[in-house]
Amino acid sequence: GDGGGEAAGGQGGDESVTVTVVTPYLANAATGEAIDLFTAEGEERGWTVSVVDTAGDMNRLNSAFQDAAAQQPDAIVLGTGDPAQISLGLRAAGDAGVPVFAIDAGEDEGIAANVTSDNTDLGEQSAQALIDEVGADGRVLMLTHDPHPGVRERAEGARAVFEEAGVEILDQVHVEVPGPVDDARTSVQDALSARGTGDDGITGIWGGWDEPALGATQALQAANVDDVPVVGVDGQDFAVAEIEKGGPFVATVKQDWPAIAAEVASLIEALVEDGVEPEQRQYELPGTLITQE
Amino acid sequence: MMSSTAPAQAPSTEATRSRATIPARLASYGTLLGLVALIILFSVLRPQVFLTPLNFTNILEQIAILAIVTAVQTVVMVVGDFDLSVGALASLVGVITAQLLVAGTDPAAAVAAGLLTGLLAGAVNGALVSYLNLSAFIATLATMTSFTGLALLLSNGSTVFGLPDSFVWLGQGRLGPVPVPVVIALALVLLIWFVLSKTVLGRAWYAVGGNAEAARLSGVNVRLVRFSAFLVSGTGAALAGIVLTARLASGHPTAADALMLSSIAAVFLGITLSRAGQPTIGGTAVGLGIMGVLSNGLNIMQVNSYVQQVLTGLIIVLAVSLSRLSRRRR
Amino acid sequence: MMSSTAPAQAPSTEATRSRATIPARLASYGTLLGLVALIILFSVLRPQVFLTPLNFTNILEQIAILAIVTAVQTVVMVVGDFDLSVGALASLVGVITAQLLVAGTDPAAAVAAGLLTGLLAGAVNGALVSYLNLSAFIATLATMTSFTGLALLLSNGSTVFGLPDSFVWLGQGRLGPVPVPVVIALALVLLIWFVLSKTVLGRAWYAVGGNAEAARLSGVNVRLVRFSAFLVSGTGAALAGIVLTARLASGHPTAADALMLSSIAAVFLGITLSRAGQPTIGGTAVGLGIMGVLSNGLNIMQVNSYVQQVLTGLIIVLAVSLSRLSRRRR
Amino acid sequence: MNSPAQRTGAASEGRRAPVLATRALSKDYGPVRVLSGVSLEFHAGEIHALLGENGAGKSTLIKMLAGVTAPSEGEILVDGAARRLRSVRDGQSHGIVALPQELSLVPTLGAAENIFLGLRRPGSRLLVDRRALDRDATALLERLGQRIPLDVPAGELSAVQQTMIALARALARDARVLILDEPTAALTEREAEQLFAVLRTLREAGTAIVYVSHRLEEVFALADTATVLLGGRHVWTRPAAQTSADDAVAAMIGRPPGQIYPQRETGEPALQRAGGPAALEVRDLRGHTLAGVSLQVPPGRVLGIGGLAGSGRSELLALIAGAQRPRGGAVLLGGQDITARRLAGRMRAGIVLVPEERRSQGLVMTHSVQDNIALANLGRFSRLGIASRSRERAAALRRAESLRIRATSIRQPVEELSGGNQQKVVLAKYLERSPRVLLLDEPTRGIDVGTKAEIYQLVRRLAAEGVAVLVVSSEIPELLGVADEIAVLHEGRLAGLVPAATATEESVLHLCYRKSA
Ligand SMILES: Nc1ncnc2c1ncn2[C@@H]1O[C@H](COP(=O)(O)OP(=O)(O)OP(=O)(O)O)[C@@H](O)[C@H]1O
Ligand SMILES: Nc1ncnc2c1ncn2[C@@H]1O[C@H](COP(=O)(O)OP(=O)(O)OP(=O)(O)O)[C@@H](O)[C@H]1O
Ligand SMILES: [Mg+2]
Ligand SMILES: [Mg+2]
Repeated sequence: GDGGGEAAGGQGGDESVTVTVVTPYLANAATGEAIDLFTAEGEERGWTVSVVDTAGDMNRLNSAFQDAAAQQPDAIVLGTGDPAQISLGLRAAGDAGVPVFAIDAGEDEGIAANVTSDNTDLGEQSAQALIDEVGADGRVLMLTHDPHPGVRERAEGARAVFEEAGVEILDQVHVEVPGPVDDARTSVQDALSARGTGDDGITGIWGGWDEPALGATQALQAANVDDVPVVGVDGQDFAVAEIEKGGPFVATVKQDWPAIAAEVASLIEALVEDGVEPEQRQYELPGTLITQE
Repeated sequence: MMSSTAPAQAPSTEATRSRATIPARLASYGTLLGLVALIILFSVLRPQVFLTPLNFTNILEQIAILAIVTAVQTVVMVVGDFDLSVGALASLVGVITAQLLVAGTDPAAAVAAGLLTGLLAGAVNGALVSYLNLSAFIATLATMTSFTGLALLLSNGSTVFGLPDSFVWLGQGRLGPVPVPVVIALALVLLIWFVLSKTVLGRAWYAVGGNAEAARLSGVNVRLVRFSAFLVSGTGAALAGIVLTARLASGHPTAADALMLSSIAAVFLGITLSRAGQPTIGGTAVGLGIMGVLSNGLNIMQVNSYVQQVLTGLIIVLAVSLSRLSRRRR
Repeated sequence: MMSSTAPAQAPSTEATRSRATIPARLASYGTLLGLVALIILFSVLRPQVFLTPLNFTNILEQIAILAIVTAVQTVVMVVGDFDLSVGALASLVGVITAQLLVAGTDPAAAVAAGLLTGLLAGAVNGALVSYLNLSAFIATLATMTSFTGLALLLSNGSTVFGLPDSFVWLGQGRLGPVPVPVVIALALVLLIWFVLSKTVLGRAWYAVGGNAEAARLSGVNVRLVRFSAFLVSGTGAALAGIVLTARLASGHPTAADALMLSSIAAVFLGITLSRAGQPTIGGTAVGLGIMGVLSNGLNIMQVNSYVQQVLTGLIIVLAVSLSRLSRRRR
Repeated sequence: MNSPAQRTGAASEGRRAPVLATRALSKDYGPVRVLSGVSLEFHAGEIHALLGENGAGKSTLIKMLAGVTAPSEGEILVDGAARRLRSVRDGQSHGIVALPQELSLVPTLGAAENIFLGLRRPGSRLLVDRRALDRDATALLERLGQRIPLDVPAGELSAVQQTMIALARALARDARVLILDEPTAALTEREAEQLFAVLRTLREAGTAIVYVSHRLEEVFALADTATVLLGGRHVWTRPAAQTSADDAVAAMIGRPPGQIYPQRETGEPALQRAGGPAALEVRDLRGHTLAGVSLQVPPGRVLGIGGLAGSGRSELLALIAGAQRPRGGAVLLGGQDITARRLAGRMRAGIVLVPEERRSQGLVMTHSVQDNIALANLGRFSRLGIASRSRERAAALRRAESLRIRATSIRQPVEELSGGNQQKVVLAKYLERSPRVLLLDEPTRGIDVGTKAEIYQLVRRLAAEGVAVLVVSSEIPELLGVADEIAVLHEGRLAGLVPAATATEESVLHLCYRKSA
């Protein structure tokens, strides 16, 4: 860090730029990947990047913002999380004159710019991919986690697409975190027992992110069901590997983390080194659908 | 002078005792009755689904990993302590094993390394509790934090995947119609049952849990006995972590964390069946049964997941209260 | 006959006693020394940042909500029980209060409703534990599950926001230089300290925790006393949930869940300072201090967050061991 | 009672080497020296009694001999060689086995497992052979004249049965040196006699026995050698034949003894207390053991209650005090039916029970003397719910002095007090309530002779002030000495009611066994 506290702001020049990344969800693989990519981007630019994780605790997230602000870095990056819950932290940063950028969070006055995948788009794309497999008369099970705002938005996007296509949503199952894979696996196993597949049964499964989709895949494989496709969201490595195998896991929508990380880094660079404010409060980058082809 | 006259006082009390305990015993089976009631309830409500052999296998499979952790948690609770680190340790061992496998280690060697990690971690917990006299709660809470940190650090927070099929078999394979995790869990539960009830070590665990001071004054090596319980729980947690990793065909740094509270809850449910208020493997099995049947049954009934949580709490309270209401003393 | 010579034993030895305990006391202050050591460590490593009044205020603010929960958890643990439901209850009350506010309820009325919810929830816990004789662990674990389910159900899993400023002031405002949550926490801690150490109720709590049977035979209404402890913890958890909701300016169904383990950990850290092995408010304050300084200090040192977790576990073990190593008895 | 033991043991055979000896043994707790420079020898085939008032250091000495605590200074010699006993296991490996004063069984385990706990049994190092365990446990208990159900957790057994299990545990170890710290405190005379018979057999077989008791008659009937400790120092060691109980008492308290039992005034007691007379009446009271007992105790009367172990004596008091729910019957105080009231309500009405078990029922062990005394009096020492420390302190100091409670201060935790002093704290706690009806369950258990006399006087004084007193005691002389009248229970029923003035030990005993009614 620069220690002095006065050196912050757009001086550029000799002192190296310091950026603190604060996140409640580092244990989430996608968040982790995005933050890693951002850290790499920053270090390439010669910045000092440190990462603080509060393991899902929003109160501590506010505290972490305060701690970060007290050290006067050049910028703070919120790595996912719900801005509605950290108004206090954002205000601390504002009071300290430290700009806040966000990766995959939400739009908020206290945030100079939020760069994210368009979660609604992710949900829509993945839902469409599932409809392509099961047809318009399909019956799908949705694996959701509403307390996470991003996953919630995806679910809303997906639901709209399903409804419009006339696909029946059998149920929305809340997946527990931690342990989403095993929890999804158990839930799907029981849903298969209760509803069966084929006529009146489940014909497709939509996962709000890749981990529950993986659990659903395993439940289907264990039950020797091969006609119920699964889609996920995030495009994590293990999901891609699973899709390549040609099993039930048929598609995921990859968030373009490298582009998002690069965008945030260049926005910070513009502000800190050239004093250029971001043009928009929210930048939404589309995802890329990954299927076996 | 007066010792010759042996008044038959003692036998008379013996007779009264067995008479006394017949209703008391029935009452103390409340939790078991709770399990039976749940099974009947779900069977009546969804007979075609709930009462099938397939679903029965499903339930067993779903609780197999929890059963492993709970069996060893039982040991620690017999000694009168808790092990809060079991979930975090299982996650950590899962990550380590998965990383070794991905690095090309032979599955047998990777499993052995995982179990050894668990044994060592158990030794750390045991040393803190028995030799440094820390309360088990604070000691295992602290190591839990460290284990989680380590698991995240090693995996860099992400999923480790690409595990060989021979390893994955441990979690997904079957021996005849029986899933391998169920076989492993059953074997462990039987082993722990045997040790707890038939061996000198098991009785020493109970003695220390019943009154550590009395055990010490009888010449029991209380520290060693308590230490050994944590060795068991560390190794068992590692086994659970390995089986879970095989089942998920991937290592996640927090995959097993939820096992901790569930395992303690299952043991506590079981304790209500014990007259002396101490954990037994039989009781633990009933506790596990309640947890497994409840979650499966509610899923099968297609109850909203949030409502499921509300009901789970209520039903646990009901099941336990059943055994208590009729056992109220004074 | 022989009673005339009254041996003046009691007064004479009082003086010697204070001499006795100087090393013993020092040893038992191990955990306090741990806190001091941490403060010195961070001060030396990052003097310009750590040792500032601003940062001091930050630390206080950061632990204020935890302090509220921990103060009431202390009461439950004095009675010899745990309350695992405090975190879930705080979350639930936060959601309820936020929803009332969003629906346009007057802030004072919404806060009162929240506190009342907490009182009722505490009464449920207390009734299960003292009148149905359930173990506190299983009872509060079950209610914890139900409370979480309820919070998710009511909020439909998502964040409730748009709270009026007059309410948000409770969590974000300041009285002079002091954040409001700190004032609330301090007031509650002082109140609990007063009740625990100066009132008949506090003495009864300690007696029940020390030996419930002896307390009963001394004419203490053990059930009522234990029940009252849960009333306190329910209300305190509600207060924490309200302040947290104000601080976050939004209600979230799982926002406060993490408070449970932390509060128990803080009380356990404090117990190491007590000679009788019972919780005290002073000890609890030291335990809170350790947790607050540790997390703030490591953040300020910009330690990788995974490494932070590993270190947190290690440092807690060290702090507690300090007090134990020198106190080992035979 | 018994003919004096035949003292053919080692003592008369001249100076054989002792099996166990101490050399200048001292023990400090902080700056308090509780034992200083004690040198003693214990010989095979000899029963060696340790005497001393409460807090003299007897238990402390024993704990060091058994390896429970480490000495601060001095050494312990086994067969003439200095040994450091680091644990109870160390002690046992040298053949030293102790029955601690505060017996501690594992309450959740049965008798057999308690007896053989921590003992390596040949042929079962790993596996438990339950059948052999039960067989051997039954045999050991039979030696003590006991038949105890083996499948009942020890915590649910009566005090006597628990003591017997603890004794069987000590016997099971085949000790060369057997140390018993007040083994008869909880026993009635029948069980005590059974124990003495076993001890005599062991002595003949060459065991060295160290024996602590406050019941001096039994000590002098049993012991070959007696040692007196005073304030942690060794006063003297003499062959029992060459000394007497009076000598011992004089040495124990540092001055000549007085009379133990108070002179009873003849005629009606003076009833002048405020609050008026409060006669206690019990009608057809029934509980687990108690099968319908009716009694009347007028104010100023001391009613002694005798009976065998398990005859329902403790239960009678518990039912009167409201500590236990009756299965039937009524309790009346001053003519008013108070059966519906709970313990706290009856306490407010003036009925106070001093329970039998000091550690599990009487005290919060980690709390101070003052806090324990205050516990039964919280309401009286407070205003508007706020406790008055100064009043608690004043009361505690007063009681500590009048009962001669030996503690470093009234703020010392009671767990650090000697057993007898703990018992005094229990008494102090309940006496502070100024009862109108006082129920005493084995009040002098573990209390030294000097203080016993004071307690008896106190009981008489309270009676003279109009208090109705019920005393349960397993020591018949105590009943004869302190009571006006003695009620004897047998299997939950009243076997007889005799005036103490005309009763004898024999006649009371006969009632206990119900040989005559
Ligand atoms: N852990 C301890 N800490 C401080 N003082 C202690 C401790 N244990 C015993 N003492 C003190 O040592 C002294 C001797 O106690 P000890 O138990 O040996 O007496 P005793 O002769 O066995 O008395 P009693 O007849 O009442 O059993 C007492 O004054 C007691 O308060
Ligand atoms: N079946 C039973 N269930 C529960 N408690 C019982 C039962 N039988 C006896 N008790 C309790 O055991 C205690 C001791 O019994 P009791 O009053 O007969 O003993 P006692 O005559 O005082 O002899 P001692 O105390 O020396 O063993 C009493 O409190 C009584 O209520
Ligand atoms: Mg003693
Ligand atoms: Mg009795």
